[in-house]
Amino acid sequence: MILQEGKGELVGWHDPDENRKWVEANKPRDMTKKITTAQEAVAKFVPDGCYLAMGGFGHVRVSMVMIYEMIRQRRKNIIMAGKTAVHDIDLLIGGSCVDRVEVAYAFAHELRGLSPGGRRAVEEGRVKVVAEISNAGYQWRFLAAQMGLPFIPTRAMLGTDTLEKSSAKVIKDPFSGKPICLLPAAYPDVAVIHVPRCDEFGNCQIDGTLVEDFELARAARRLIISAEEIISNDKIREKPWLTKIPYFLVDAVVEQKYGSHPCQMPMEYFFDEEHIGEWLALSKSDEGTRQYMDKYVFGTKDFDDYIRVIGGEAKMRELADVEHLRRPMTAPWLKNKGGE
Amino acid sequence: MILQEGKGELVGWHDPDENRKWVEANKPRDMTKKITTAQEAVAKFVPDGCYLAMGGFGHVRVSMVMIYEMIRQRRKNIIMAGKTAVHDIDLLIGGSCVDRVEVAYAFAHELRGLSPGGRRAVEEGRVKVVAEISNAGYQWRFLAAQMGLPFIPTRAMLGTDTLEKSSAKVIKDPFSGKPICLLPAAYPDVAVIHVPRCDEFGNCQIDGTLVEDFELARAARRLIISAEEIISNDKIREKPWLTKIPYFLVDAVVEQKYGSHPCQMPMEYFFDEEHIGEWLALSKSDEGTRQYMDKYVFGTKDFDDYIRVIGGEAKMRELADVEHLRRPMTAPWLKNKGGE
Amino acid sequence: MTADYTTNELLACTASRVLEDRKVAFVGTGLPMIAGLLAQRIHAPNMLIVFEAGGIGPQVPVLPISVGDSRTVYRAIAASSMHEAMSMAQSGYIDFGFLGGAQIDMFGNLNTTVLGPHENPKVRLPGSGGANDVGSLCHRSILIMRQDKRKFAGKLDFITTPGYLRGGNSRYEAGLPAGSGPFRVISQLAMFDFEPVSKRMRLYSVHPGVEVKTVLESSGFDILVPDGVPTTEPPTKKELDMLQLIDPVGMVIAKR
Amino acid sequence: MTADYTTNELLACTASRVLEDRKVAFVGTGLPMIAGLLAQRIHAPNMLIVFEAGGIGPQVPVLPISVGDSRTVYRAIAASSMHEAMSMAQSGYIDFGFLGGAQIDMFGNLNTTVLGPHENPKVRLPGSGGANDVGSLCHRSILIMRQDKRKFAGKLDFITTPGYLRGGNSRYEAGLPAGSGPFRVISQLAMFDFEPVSKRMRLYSVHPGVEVKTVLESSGFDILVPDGVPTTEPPTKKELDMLQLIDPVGMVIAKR
Repeated sequence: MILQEGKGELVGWHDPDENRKWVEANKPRDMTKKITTAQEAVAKFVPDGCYLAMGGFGHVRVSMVMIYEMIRQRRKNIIMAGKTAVHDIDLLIGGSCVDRVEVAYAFAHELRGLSPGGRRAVEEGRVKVVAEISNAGYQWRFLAAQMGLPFIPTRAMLGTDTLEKSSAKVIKDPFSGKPICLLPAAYPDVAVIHVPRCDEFGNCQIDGTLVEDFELARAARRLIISAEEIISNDKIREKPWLTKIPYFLVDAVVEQKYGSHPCQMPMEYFFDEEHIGEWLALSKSDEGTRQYMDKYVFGTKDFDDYIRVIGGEAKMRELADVEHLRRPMTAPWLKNKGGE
Repeated sequence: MILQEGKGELVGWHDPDENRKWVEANKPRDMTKKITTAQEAVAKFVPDGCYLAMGGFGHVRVSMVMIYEMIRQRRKNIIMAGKTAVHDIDLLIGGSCVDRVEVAYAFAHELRGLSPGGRRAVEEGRVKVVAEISNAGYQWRFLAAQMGLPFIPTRAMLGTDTLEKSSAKVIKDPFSGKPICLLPAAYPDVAVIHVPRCDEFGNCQIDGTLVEDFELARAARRLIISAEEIISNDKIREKPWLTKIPYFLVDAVVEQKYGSHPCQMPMEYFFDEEHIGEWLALSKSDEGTRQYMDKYVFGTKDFDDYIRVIGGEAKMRELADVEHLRRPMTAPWLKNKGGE
Repeated sequence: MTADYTTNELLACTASRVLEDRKVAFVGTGLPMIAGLLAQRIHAPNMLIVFEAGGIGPQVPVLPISVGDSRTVYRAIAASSMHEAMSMAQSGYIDFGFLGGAQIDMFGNLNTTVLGPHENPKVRLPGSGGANDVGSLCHRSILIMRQDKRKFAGKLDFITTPGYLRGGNSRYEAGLPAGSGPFRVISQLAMFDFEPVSKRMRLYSVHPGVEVKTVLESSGFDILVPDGVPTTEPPTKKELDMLQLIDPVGMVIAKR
Repeated sequence: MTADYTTNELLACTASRVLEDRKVAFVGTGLPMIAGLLAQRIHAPNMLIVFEAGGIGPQVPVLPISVGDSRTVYRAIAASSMHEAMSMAQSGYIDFGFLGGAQIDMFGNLNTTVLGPHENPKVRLPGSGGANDVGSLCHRSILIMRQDKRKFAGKLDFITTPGYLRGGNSRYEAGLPAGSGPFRVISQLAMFDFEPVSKRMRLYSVHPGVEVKTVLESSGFDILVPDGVPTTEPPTKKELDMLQLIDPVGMVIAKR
């Protein structure tokens, strides 16, 4: 009945029974305070060689505070979920933290163009693409994990090399008689999600689109939350329908204002296109990549220090103005666009 | 590879391709005003013999305005989704509208006890149970339909007569090698969901738990919304993350204040336990059932008239006071409880 | 029963003591809800209560009537959906679930669907509701049952909810989650567990004033009896007082 | 190209005219977004725009940079999730989707994954992203491609996104949704459709000033040519003016 089996590496799958046992033994059920620092959260929950997934989408609502800290602590051999992973994976590759990726979308910066650093790493063999998948496929892998299932079906991916290089299988659907693709569940060892606000136990609210963070939060074995702001548990309980991630999924809470810079925090601050542009220019060479890391990562002691270096409150106010349409955006890459 | 096939009737399943074609041809994509009356909505979208699913849960957030109207229009041969269907199905059976049910939970009123009318109808053969399923199973059938899939897996139901009398199948999971239950998608011909507020195009907000209405709204071919209040499209667009049902799923919008009475409208009014008690007492006999229908359904010309008969604004204020904890609840069935 | 407490009080207190702190319990209305609230207030302050319709961790102001009642999200941690609640159970986040039924067999299988043949029922019952899901997916389920020779049945008219199916390894072999299943059965006469290998129901403790013989005679199947069966601890005054606070209108617990 | 309009303006206008009123379009950033907004403002005011990250029906104040950008939910109908957006596509609610790529073949299959062997790539591209999903699940996809002999390739290095696979009925036989698939291909030289039985790419119209011969020579595979191929309507002044309003900073459309 199995019509086809993808040859990609099966990343992050566990037998549902094995994962249930892990959850039972390891997830915190009592409402304890989980506030910690980025340093401690990475030290405790992001080991070398782990399978990592970052929340948000592309350059939107990404926990850059945790990305910089992983580089600062020189993590190695991370397997990255390339679920529209863009700036996060680019920096982790630049910092030599990642050596394997399952790719839905990576090595490019949407409108801004391809990623010089990520591409070079793959083309030189320093980073290996262990499997391909689509965006829908990746988030449905997380849905399967959220639901505690071994797989979830999809009608995408069929007939393509994307499927052939994925870890999915094709069977004949016993209801319609047609071929259908089964996506294996994906349980990241650790996920890091940046949110606008949460309480000290980890109950999170998220404005704007959830992208796939609802499913990812429930799929990940360990979940680190970074938040622009910590609010009281009373505030959470006032509107419980706004809680998108409940505390028992959360292992650590890091308060970090501006923690998504240079990425966008919806309704708070815009992309820092100048900074992203600086990275895109520097990451064209190994030397430039080192310069960037020395200045912004190893040269800063923590994220507050980094924010000071990139321009501090004044810069962040500018980006808030762009986000709130009080000031037009500017970007170095705009120069190269529009013409033909 | 098929290890077991449930012998229950496959209710509401369509081949995903066939359903895609139906959606493409029939669902409204333009934002037209859909405000209509309960009379017209039932006349147009609830034909005899249709497969019907009601939103809400048990006695909570149920579109009673549409239930009464279906009885008033003497609908026949409806197949009901018994997805914790309680007061709605009880009245539809009392009104001789329903003759078949797929049962997750029906014929009982939670703490209030079993349903005299529903039970009698099944035991006398007037209503046929065509399939059994569990609560999780039913809502996941809707999830499969929302996702446009032929089926969705679950680890529940295995090994039981519930599965044997369901329309599910058991296969060997190609990832874990263990048996797994596949639930067929369920596309109700029509669903009716009661919401606190929506705009004239059908964009709906729902406070409190969604139960399975998110999935059901997306699974149903036709969707009738009844709403306590119509708000402006501007209000919807102010907080788009509160939109739980977007307009293009909706075929008709009926504004009806108190439209869930005697069921609870969360955060607005409490169960009318006296009225539910009256129904439970009267529905012990066919004669009593007729009395109830004559007084409250056929004896009222519409739902506003019904609300007048059950005690009008004064009664609804009382129920709002109970809901908001300003007045203790009372209930006839409380007399029989607590003792042993 | 002695004059000191009613059966419902005994059932509520006994069930509540089975619950553990720092765990998650799926509760329905009635006794399970009351047992859960009692546990939170006596020995399990960090236990999380989840309702199948989507209420997670409410601070219930008064007892909910329904699993979907707005009281289940009053000052809750989250007001979510059945999809989320049931997914929590399927993925291993729910430690305890409660079940009841019209019939139970020696392997803890339950019937809440029908008495008599399915096609031509003598009594039509509500069906599974969330029971099959609770019994399939929670790590440990607590079964609260009235006990007599017919309800403790040699053969069920219908297996609505899985216990250990045909005993031994049959539950796991059917594809149900490893290590899950009925944990305790609590009747008005006694508490039971399940023998680890055969998965047959076994006497765990007899309630105060009840003889083992009475327990065994009030069953349609043979119950395993280990040596030295203890007596169930009766409700304490503290528990009984708390029950009055939890259910002041007497939905389940008689007013004193 | 004449001096009257740029290639991007021609592509945007041509793509926008393929879109229909009272339909749903899945759009990415760049040209697809601009084509969608142009269609809404010229001939398809009731077309709904959906973004794969969950933005549904926004009134975008300025062009979004990313599919997940907060501009995609600005005064939107709903700010939802990728699960909802992709489920909409899979269940048949999305009429049009946009695609692009580094290579296309005669059946409309696309490569955005890799040039050279997968294990040892010459050029690593971004991968599928949402492209495979759009190409698999939307009823009709619109492919915007730069055309030359290498990009219009005899054989793809990697099939990232399905077109009609090996032509004929092979797309449906692989399990992809009935009736779905590439609808139009738009290059800087011409527009193409697909012959209904063989599913091979076919010339639909040539852009103003372009000869059919040039189109055919700029392809690595044979393109079907029907009798009497019309000329693509050039952009109108109204469209060109509107494009300036839609993209005032010149993300995609050059400032005039």
